[in-house]
Amino acid sequence: MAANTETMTINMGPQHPSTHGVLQLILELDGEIVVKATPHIGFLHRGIEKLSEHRTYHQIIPLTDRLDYLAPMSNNLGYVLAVEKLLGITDEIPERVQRIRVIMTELTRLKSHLVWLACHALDIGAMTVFLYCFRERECITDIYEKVSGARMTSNYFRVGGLADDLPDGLEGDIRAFAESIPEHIEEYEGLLTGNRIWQKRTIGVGEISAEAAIDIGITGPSLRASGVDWDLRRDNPYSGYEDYDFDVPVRTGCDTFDRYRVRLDEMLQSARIILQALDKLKPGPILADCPKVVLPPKQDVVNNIESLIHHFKIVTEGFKTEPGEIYQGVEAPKGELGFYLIADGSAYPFRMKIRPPSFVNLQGLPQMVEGKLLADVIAVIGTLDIVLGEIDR
Amino acid sequence: MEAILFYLTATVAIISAVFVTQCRNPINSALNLITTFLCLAVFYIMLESPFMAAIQIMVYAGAIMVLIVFVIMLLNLGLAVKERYTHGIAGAGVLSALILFVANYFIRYGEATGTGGSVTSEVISSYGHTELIGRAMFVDFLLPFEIASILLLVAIVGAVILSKREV
Amino acid sequence: MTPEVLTLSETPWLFTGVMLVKIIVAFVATLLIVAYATYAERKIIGRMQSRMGPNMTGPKGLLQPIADGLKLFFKEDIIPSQAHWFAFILAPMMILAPAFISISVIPFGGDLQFTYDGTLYAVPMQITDLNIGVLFIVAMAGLGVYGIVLAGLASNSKYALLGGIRSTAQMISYELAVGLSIVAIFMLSETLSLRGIVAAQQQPLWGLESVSFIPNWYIFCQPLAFVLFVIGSMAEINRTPFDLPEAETELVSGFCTEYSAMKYALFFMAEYANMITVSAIASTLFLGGWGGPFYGWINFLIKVFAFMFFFIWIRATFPRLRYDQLMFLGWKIMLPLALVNIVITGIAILLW
Amino acid sequence: MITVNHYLLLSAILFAIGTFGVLTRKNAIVIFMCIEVMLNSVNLTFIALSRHVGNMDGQIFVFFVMTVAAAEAAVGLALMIAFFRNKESIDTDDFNMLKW
Amino acid sequence: MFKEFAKGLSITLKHLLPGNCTTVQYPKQKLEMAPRFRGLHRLISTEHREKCVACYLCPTVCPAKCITVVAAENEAGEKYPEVFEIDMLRCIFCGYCVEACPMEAIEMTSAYEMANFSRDDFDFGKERLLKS
Repeated sequence: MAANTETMTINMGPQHPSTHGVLQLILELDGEIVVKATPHIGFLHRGIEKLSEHRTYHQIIPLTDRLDYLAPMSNNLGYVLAVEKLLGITDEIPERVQRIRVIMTELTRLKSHLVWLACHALDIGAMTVFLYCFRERECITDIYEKVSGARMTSNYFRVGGLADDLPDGLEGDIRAFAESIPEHIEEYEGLLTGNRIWQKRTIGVGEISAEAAIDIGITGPSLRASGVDWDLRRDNPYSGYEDYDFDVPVRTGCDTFDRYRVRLDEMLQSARIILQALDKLKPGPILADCPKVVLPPKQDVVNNIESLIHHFKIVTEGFKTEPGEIYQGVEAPKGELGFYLIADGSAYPFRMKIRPPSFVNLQGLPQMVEGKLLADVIAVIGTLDIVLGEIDR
Repeated sequence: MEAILFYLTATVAIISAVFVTQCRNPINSALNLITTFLCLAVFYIMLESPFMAAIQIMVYAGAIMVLIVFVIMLLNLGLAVKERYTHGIAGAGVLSALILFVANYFIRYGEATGTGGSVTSEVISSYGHTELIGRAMFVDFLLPFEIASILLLVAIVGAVILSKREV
Repeated sequence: MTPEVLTLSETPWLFTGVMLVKIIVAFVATLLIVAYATYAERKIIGRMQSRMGPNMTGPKGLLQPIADGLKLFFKEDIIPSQAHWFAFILAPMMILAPAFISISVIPFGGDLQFTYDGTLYAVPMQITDLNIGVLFIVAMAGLGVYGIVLAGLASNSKYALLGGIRSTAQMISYELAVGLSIVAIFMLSETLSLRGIVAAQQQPLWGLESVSFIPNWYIFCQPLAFVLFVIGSMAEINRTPFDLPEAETELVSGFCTEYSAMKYALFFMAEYANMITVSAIASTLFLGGWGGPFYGWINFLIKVFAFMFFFIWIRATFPRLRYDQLMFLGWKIMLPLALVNIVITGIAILLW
Repeated sequence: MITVNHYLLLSAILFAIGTFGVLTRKNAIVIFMCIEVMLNSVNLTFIALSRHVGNMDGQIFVFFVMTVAAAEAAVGLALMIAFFRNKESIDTDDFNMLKW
Repeated sequence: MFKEFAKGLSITLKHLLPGNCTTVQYPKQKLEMAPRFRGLHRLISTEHREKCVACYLCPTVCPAKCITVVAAENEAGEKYPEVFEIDMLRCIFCGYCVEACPMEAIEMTSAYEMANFSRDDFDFGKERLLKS
């Protein structure tokens, strides 16, 4: 008996509760089994790469906030490091700036992972974890607000330094928060890790081998859960990461459960790095000594004609760079975030190419869900931790 | 009181049975069939057989019809009806009318006879219908009962084999 | 003086009046519990998730269910143009009716005695005591599936269809396990009447006079059946962790994706009415119904509310199962366990 | 007063309706449902007569009819699904090959 | 298996106890914004005029191009903004205008409730910016 079966095409997204934004998935289902999954992207395309070609290097920083809007500081860091490399002032960045940048990006990693855990758990049906994670995330947004003035789009890092120093007393807040992280993670684990339903829903779901992951270009926790020990913070350190003592969690299960465990371990390591950085934090300048690049202090602008001229020049024209090409990758919460800049000597980048981790990780999705059930698609979208702002740019 | 209930339910049963045969959409047929079954359950209660009524709802309405609706849903037959009738509509009408006429003749001029038993309304109310059924089934009809269960098993195996993807 | 039992043939008007009062009381009480179950669920889950729940409408948000009801009542009622309109309208009613009908056979208290016209009458606090009570409930649970199936089918939406297919399969498979777990109960009680089952649970435990303060609740001699019943009924009424038919993160809203306004509200009422029914059945079959330290129906309500709190608590804590795992649990774990339980109960009854 | 003859007449009517449906419809599932109507009318006869003569045997037969109906539903619907997979139709006109 | 289920249940039950609620009753109870909060803009005024000298740095640096300035001279021969308008629908609240202003004539307040009924209400002119 020849069995020709009809498949059912189902349009999942862009308006669907668990596609994490405006991802559209065209699923071909045979019963509840996914035969083919085709992601369609582009619903959140804002042309950030093209916009950057008409902005000065300085004006691009707020645009990068809006790439991965769950981890704005990591995007800021990647971008300013790329521009600093282009300008050749990487070595002139003061130590305090580097320490604060590390603290803030690790807080960002915590923030991003908290949202990931919240949404992932909600997708699988454990809705209480969602609120608990957002409770902790609220502390980080408070810190963001105190530091930069905005709760999400921080726009805090500047080429050559920071927008402002840490406000008084914030170090204590950050320390208290970082110290409370293990306790909170224990709470999440109590609700999820040992729970048989959670394990059944995640173990063996969305498997991808190390070879396949490398072929596709998957980075970040998803790669490390497939047994590849690769972390840019350790293997290609930037911003003073070589000074800190931290572990890179690696697991070999290749599945959703291990990606979950890797991210939870990473949160603990982030808290460790934050505490170390706070210990090493010393008073000092928060801007590099490059008058052609960084804005002079406000009191100088009014009192000193030379500063005033610099101020006007930097604000109106921006700063010019040498022609050249540069690539800077950082370990963003979701994987390797790269900025590739081509400069033609003007105050604007000739071309800026962003390598967003979510975009590349999303390519693993069809491979991970085909032959699995519809409910696994949700789990896999959650475990990949995609943010459409970054995918569509 | 009883007569009113009887005629009311009978009317509903007949109308819904007609709709079963006449509805364009199989789903409507199925819904009407469920109504017919529920009416029959009411008759069983009126005949002092509450256990049969419960079984009627559980087996017919609760299991067989769910299966049928499920299949209609799976095959998405909502719009799959091309033509409603075969050419034999006249013959079928004649045949059905004949059945009805013959049955009517026998009912009117014959008399229902059979081996009289001891089960009266008093026995049922004192002893319980469920107990009577249980006694009859597991004492007098034990062998047929076992054969019926084997029949069901065979049917399940057959259904599984038939609906498997690859044979 | 032994009280008389009211019958239709001897005192028709009194009988009808008492029946009407009982029906109205039970129906209104159920509706009120349904309304405030939504409130309680939101409040309890809110607190468990470290937030407040509704607290703006009325004192402590107590008028919230009424506000919700009003809002849903006045919303535009949308019927999709490609939907099968008859089944689409019928579906919410077909899911709600069986849930409420099941309430009618549940005893919520002992006899209420009153004197009328010089005669002492006893009225059982139960709308009607069928001698096939348990079967009736199982039959009604079987009818409940139609609402969801029709909703899924009539909406003419793929998500609703998937939800409908899921729930049909789920309800059919869990009905078996639930039904079989109840079988062990009436093997012990030797009656199908719910009133008889409750009466059988009022004796001391296993007839031991030394521990006469422990009642002979069937939870003590049938713990496995109790666990199976609770898990199975959670699955049958589509509560988390078995809320696959309406799994909102997977199927948007499952079978009620296309519903709006009052029809949508009816689905929700049905869900909570089912929850009440299941809690009431569980307390009747396993926890001695109205028996306990307080006055009849108060005990019963306490037990029902405890079950409902448990269901809500579970919902706040656990993730959702997957379709195949649900089927696996139903057919390969719960059904054999229920059968084993019946066999063991049978052997135990034969031996003692 | 409702006698057994009323029930017998009612079941005769239902049986005739079912026969008509079986003979005239083309959709296999509808035919199947009409057969169920016929079976049910027979069940009603059984129970009515069983009550009339005061014997439980008729009601036991209803059980066996239900068993057969359940078995028939399982196998029949499985056949329909198998057939639908091949022909994309369950019209009886398409049931015209002797083998699948 | 049952131990883990019980552990999860105990965590949620623990949160049910009073005192675990983290909700802020927003419209009734408002949080204090941080001093650096980047909310609605404000033009700072001296006794008789605004501090702004219409140097066009803020419209130049604005990445969203949401500031319109038209300069004019008053009787004393001082430059002042005849028009100073911010389109709040375009504004991304990055704070660059504050950073760029050499006169410290513009700052950002902690006002964040800016909902309105028509698009025109989001064009904040000089008067509204001075008052806010």
